[in-house]
Amino acid sequence: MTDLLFVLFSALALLCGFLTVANPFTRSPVASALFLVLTMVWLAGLFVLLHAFFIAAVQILVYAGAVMVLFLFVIMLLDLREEERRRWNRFGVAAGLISVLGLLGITAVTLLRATPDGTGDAQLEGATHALGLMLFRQYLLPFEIVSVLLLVAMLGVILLSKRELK
Amino acid sequence: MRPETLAWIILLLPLASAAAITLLTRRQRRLSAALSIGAVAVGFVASLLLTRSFGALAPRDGEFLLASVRWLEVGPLTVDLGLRLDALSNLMLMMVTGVGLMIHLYSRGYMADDASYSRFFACLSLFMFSMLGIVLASNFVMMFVFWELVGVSSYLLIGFWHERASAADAAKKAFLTNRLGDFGFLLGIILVWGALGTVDFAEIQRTLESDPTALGALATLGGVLVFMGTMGKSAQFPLHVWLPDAMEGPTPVSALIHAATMVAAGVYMLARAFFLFDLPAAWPDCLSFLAGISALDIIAWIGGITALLAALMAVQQSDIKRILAYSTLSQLGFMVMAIGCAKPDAGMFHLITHAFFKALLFLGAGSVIHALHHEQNIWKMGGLAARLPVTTWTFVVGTLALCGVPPFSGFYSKDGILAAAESRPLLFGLAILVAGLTTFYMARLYFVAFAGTPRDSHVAEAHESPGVMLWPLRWLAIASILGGFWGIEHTLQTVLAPAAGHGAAGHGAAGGFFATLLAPFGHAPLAACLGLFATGFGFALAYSLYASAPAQDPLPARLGSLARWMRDKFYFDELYDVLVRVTHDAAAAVADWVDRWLVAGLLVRGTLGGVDVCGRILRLVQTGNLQTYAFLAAAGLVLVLWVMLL
Amino acid sequence: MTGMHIGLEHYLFVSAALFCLGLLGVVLRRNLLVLYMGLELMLNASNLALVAFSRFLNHLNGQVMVFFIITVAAAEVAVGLALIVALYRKRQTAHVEDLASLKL
Amino acid sequence: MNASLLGPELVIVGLGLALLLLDLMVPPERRRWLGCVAAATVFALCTYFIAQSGRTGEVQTAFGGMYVLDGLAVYFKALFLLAGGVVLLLAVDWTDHAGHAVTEYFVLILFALAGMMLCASAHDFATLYVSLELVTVTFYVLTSYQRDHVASLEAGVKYLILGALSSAFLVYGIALCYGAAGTMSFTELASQSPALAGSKLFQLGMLLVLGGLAFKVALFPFQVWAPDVYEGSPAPTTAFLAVGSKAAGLVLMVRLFGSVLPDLTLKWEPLLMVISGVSILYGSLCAIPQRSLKRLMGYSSIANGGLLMMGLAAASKAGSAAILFYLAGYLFTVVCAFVVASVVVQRLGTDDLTALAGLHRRSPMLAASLTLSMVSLAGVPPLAGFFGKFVLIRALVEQGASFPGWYVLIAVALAGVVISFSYYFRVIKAIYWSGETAEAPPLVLSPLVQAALVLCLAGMLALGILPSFVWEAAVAAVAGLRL
Amino acid sequence: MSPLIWLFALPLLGALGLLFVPASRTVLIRRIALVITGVVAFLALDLLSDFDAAAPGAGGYRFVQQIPWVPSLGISLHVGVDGINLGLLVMGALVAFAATCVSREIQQRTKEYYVLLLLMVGGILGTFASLDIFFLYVFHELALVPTFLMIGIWGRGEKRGYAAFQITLYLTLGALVALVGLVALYLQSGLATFDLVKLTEHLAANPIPAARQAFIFPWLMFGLGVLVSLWPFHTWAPLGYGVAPTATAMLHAGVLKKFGLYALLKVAIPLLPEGAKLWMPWLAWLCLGNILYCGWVAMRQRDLNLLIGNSSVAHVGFVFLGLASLTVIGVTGAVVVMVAHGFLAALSFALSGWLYGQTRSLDMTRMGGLLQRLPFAGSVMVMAMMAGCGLPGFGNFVGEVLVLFGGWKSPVLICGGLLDFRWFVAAAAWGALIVAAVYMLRGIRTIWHGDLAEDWKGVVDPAGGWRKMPFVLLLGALLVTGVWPRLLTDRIEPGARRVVEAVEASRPAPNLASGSPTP
Repeated sequence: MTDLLFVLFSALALLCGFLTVANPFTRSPVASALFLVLTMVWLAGLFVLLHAFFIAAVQILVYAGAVMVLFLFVIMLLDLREEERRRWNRFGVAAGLISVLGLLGITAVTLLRATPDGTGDAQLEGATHALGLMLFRQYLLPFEIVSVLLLVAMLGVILLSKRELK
Repeated sequence: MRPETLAWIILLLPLASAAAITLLTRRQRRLSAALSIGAVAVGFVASLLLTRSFGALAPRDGEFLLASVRWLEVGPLTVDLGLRLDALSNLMLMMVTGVGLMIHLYSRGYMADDASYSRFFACLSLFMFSMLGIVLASNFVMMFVFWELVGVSSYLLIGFWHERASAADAAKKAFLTNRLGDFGFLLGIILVWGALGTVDFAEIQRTLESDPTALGALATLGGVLVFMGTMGKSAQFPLHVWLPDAMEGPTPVSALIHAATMVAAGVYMLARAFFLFDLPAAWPDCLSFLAGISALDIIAWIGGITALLAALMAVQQSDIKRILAYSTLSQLGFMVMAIGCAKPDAGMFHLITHAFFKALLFLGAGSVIHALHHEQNIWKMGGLAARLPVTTWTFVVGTLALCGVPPFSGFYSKDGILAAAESRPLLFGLAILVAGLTTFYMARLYFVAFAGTPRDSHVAEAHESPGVMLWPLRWLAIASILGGFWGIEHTLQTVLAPAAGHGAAGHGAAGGFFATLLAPFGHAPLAACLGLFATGFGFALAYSLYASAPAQDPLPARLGSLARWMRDKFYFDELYDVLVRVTHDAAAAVADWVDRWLVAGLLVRGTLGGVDVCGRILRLVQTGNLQTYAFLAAAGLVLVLWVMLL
Repeated sequence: MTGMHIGLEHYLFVSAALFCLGLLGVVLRRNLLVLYMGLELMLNASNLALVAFSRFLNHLNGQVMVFFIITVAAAEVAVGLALIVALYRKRQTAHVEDLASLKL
Repeated sequence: MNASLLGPELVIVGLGLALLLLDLMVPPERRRWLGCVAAATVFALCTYFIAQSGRTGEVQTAFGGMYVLDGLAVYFKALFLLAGGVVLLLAVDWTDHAGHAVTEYFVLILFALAGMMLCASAHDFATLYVSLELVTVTFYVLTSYQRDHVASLEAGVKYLILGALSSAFLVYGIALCYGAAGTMSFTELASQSPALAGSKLFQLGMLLVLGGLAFKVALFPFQVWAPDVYEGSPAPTTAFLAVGSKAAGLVLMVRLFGSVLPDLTLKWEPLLMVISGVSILYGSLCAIPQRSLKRLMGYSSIANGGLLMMGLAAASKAGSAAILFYLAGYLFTVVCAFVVASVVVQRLGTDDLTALAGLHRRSPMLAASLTLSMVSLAGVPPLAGFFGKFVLIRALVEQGASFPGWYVLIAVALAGVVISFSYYFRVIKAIYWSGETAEAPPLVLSPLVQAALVLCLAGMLALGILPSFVWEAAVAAVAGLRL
Repeated sequence: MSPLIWLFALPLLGALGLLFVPASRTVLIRRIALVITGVVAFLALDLLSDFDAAAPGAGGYRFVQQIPWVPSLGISLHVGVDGINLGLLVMGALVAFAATCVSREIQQRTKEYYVLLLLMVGGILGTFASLDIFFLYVFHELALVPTFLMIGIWGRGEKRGYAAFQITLYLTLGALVALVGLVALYLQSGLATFDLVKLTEHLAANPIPAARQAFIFPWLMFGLGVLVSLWPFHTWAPLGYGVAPTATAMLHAGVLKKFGLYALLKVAIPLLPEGAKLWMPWLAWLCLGNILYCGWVAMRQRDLNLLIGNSSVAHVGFVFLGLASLTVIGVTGAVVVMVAHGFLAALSFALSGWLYGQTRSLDMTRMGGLLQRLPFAGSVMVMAMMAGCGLPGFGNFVGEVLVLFGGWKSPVLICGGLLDFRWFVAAAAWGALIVAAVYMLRGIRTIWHGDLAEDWKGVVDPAGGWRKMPFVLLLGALLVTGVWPRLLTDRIEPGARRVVEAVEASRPAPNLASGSPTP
């Protein structure tokens, strides 16, 4: 059952991912954004399969919920349609494809050769409680740094979006 | 005064005078002249004084005094600033200072109108210093030092009128040709030092006398290299080309440097270092085809060829000074030949007498030129005997001495040379021929320039030169007449003959005046008679051609192209021009081209440009498109991964 | 289905493929926003790998890391989108080709 | 827990927050004083660190080993603080002329500074990541700060996309490393360093991490962004980017490769050599035809990144110490150049080299500073750059004794340095040789700029003439490395 | 404090001090520079008289002082002189003074000019006073930027930009390559010190393995060779000197350039004897490129400064030959050539500078007969050119002759013994006596002799003692060294002997013949 779900989720995630970046039918950013949302969702499904329930929730909430909405807002705001009118640079596409496929190949080969510890032996249960403890004990420092980071982001967004400059 | 002190005074006074004139008295003409003349006069007196302790006239065999200061001491090389005083150098000292004194005095008159009067005397003094340095040098390096200094003073004096292009060119040519000889000289010195570890004449002589093979396979090569110095300085074939051109200098300079003293330095060096040449022939393997030819052979033949060629060239010259210049060449060839025939005494003897009469002849020519306002073409002269009596009779004395008419000094010295060549029939014949040619061209000169009637208006207005110029003529004439009897020959034989491996008993041994007078006929009758015959024949020929005072030279018509070759100096200048052009100028052109286009161009500019172009091309990567950047980064990373992981 | 057991490596392959898809978006798409989505895809791929590792390594560190990544990514997206908007306001474009005044 | 170690970072962050609050109370015309206060504080803190550097022997950790305070960290924190202080001085002057929202600019610089300092102490991939992101995200804003200038925005977007890309690689790399090693803590990684060096998966991860860090240092293959971003960003940002961000990347590299994974370093020597060689050549070659001063500095930054990388490639303490020393000299030199560039751009409106003509008349101090900075970058004694290059070459030659291939890298470095002379000296030429520009009015420098310049010049000269102190400090700082 | 420190500290402090003098007070600035260089020259002469070659201090050095600088790297400011660097120091100081004297020609931006000049002088003198390899190098580099700026700002003609860059890049390249060699030497010695004295002692006892020496030596040889315009890396020299302002050309061609030779002599050869033996044949070949090839190139030049520049490159060849001979005589001769050529190059460039100041051109084909208008400058120039073609009485002759003598006995064999060093001596003698004479005399002929062109009726000779002094000073120095060479050789020889002995003491390599070539 889980295996079937894995195949389903991952296939859908990859398909949606593909449609995000290289939709053969449309190059509308809105379509891309929507497929990205779908990818996020299927990924969340995979997270569930991995028993990372908290992360799956966060994925839906933050990514699919917040980030993607932000994207859509901006797309609508900017009313972007231009890309469609432009031609592909064949050489660029080929080079890009080759390098990306190369990366995929190398990664795949490396993964094949490597046998990471614990393969086939999934044991960890999604323990939100434990996760919380870790976050606020062991990982307190990064957590606090991230809070500063968020402050910076806020500040930055304000600075970049304020209407008047003075 | 101690002889060493005297020697230092003789050497350094002219230098002091040159320095003083240059630095202090440039504007006071008379004072400059006085300083210069005073220096050489004191030198002359001191040389005479030296004879007391040395006795040029009563020499003691093989002895010398040395006054030296350590000039350089580096590792195994030590060089002294040494003055070697012996009969040979003493004799040379007297000759150089004596003739020099005459010419200095003469110059006061000759150069009186020149704007650079002081500079002239400064250069003369510098020359005297250098020449005396050669004479006194006790080792090869010192000799080389002064050798070069003589070269440069000669350069300065030939180019004295440097604003004249011809003079400047002649000076340059003289210096460069001399440098060719010096190149060999220096290498020879180094070679000898390399083998023997010393440059001192006495030590080398001692070593070589005890072991004639001490130089090993390089013996003859060393000798020939050192002889190259002579070839340059004494203008021996094939480096003879500079001397005739050197006549561009003021006439006193020609007399002093290019007739009496400097050009004789080469011969003096040969005599001084005779021990180096008189060695059994030995060649390194790579030059084995020369086996059996000794240094002396080469020297003799070079001298002979020079004598003949120069005499032939003299026959067809029309410039009075050039005729004398070729005559000088020819006589120098004689001297060298004599030394090559292992008779340094004969060569030196001729050197001394030649100094007297050739200085006399040049000064006489100078007097003529002075009187004719710098007209030098003999075909524009004629009938000078009437206008310039003193000049004429002294000139005649000089001519007779040069032609070897007894009892003038030239007869005795030339006879010695002919006698020396007797053992080599070919050279002997050549020498007799040259003797005849000498008389021919000198008689031609006399007949065309002095006898007959004036060919040009200048001659009619000519006046005899002032006394300050005539007195040196007279004194030199006396010296030319008496030079053969003074015992010079005897002195030289005593000093040099042992070195040449002959017995001390020479043919000029004291035996009364008449014995001396007729000595040549006694010990080498063939040479003396043939020499006289050749002289007579040459005179007769000249008389038949020129006594009738023709308006132009009848000889070219008779000799055809040979005469043209003679007039054009057998095209040596042209040949050398071509030689220099195909060697050095071509090398320079090639080097310059390579430097300009390959090294500076291709290598340097090419590298710079190549790097620049690389930069400009590589920069195109920075398209400004961030997607390109992203791609490049990704592609680079993939490349790295691929190399590192697969 | 075929009896194969889904293990770590399968998750990792999916993650690698997703990562490459994201990269493909970055390299190919010229709309800044879509390009940025590609970047998000790449981050998500990492998240997947981390979670998978976390599960199979049997500790939570990976999940904590994913938490941080999601947070940072959100912040980054906020700033990035603000920047793109600011650019659009100035230049009326969000295409990479139009951003080439700084070059060579 | 030993959270007190975190004091300096807290001070900086607190300072940033305080400034944000004070901004609300201080009238706009006085806000520049906030920057001065910030600079003063930073300098004070820096002094504290320099004073501290005497006792670098002890290694202190906090947060369960996620945060470490050792010699390396202290040295780099001093460096960051120094850079931050000077950049703040410059920022005050810059905002006087060009700025809007003055205080935020200072605050962002402070937060970036905090991020860098945290990088210096990061001892865990999570800390590493978030600290680095703090720096990066802050710089997104800092680079695009002049949003009324298209160039600034374009620089910001480029930095954003490429930065995010490099972050993505970094993150994926971290994920793989985590998977291969089973931990994200450097302490644990260090304990299994030999085994990890053999794991392909770990290597893949580390290569991706290296890529992410290479972006910070502007190294091949992540070097292309530097010229564009340097050119477009505000001068103080660029200065901080060139010094701080680069140093942040380097400290992490030194820590990872020098302290945590020495075995991997030894294995990867050829890779590191190639990276540094290519970076040197790329930066040097592309800079030759360059006419814009800031862009020139961008290429120079790539080349210098390559030079610094040589020290790491040398995989020796001498090499790492050389990096540390070189960075110190580089800090003064580059900041000095950007101070001049900042003033020039503000007053003359362009940073084209031709605009520098006659600068020696208009402001001898600017001209002399820029000249000395170029000369130091080129590596001429008695300035800091020379001694830096000297110790780098020394480290390389030391390795060369074992493997002649090093001499190839040395040759490449020499070629790069020689090429670099041509462009650095062209700046000098542009200043001094140009035709007379008599009418140009003199440029009056504000006291802050003067102070910044004097500080930089003093630093450059001091490090060149009396390198002993800093060199000994650098040697002590790397004493803990496991190379 | 050792007087040697004052020797370079005074100019450096002077440069610093001049920064605070207002730029408008040009006369004061010039006077300060004159006083400083004058005092330095006086100090140097005082050192020369105090120096007693017979009673040397530690390692043969006197006036030694050592101040630690970076102890952990073994770097210290260590000064001291033996005969070799004493000669160079005195030469440098005198040339520096002369260069300051002739700087009257500079009318614009005088303050910057004198600051740079003093900086350069300080660097130069510091180089030759240092006994620490690091400082040796650092002081040399100190003069790099002043050279660049002086050529660029006060240089002549359109090509000055290209020339300044070429000279800078070339010198940098050479210096860096040499630096790599020096560092390799330093590391390889195992002593962790740059102290020349200690290194010499240490390496004499524990030599570096021959293979390493053979590897390190070429870095030094070619790196330093580039600095001294070793063929084929010579083109920067004529080009740079052709456009440089007078004082820069004097200081650079005369003194600074000697750094490479000096370092080769004091560092490379004694510390890497095996490497030296192996590489000297190559050096001998290359130096023929200098002597003959550059001589030929000089023959074709139309610009006086290019002629002097190329001849200067050719002269350097003799130094290389002397060093390559690895004999006491040759090495001593090489140092004498270094000193004498310093004076000569400075004198030549000073004169050409004066000429340029008068005619605004150095195109020889446009000149002629100038001796009539410039008797003083012309005579001095003729003497300088004569010195340039190796006339006795000038220091160059002594040096060149010593080199030739030394070369004749050199144990170095070229091409495995097929060619012996003596051929190189012959070729060098040809270069010295013939080729040099050809271009020098052609130069004299073209510029000074012949008709005076109408254009040059207005040129004037240096008038007054102050204007003549630099020329007289340099010419006098040349004459003194030429007439009384023991002034130099007696002091140099012990140093040269130590160098040669260091080479001889090392294990004989197979390609080195034993003993002298004579039977």
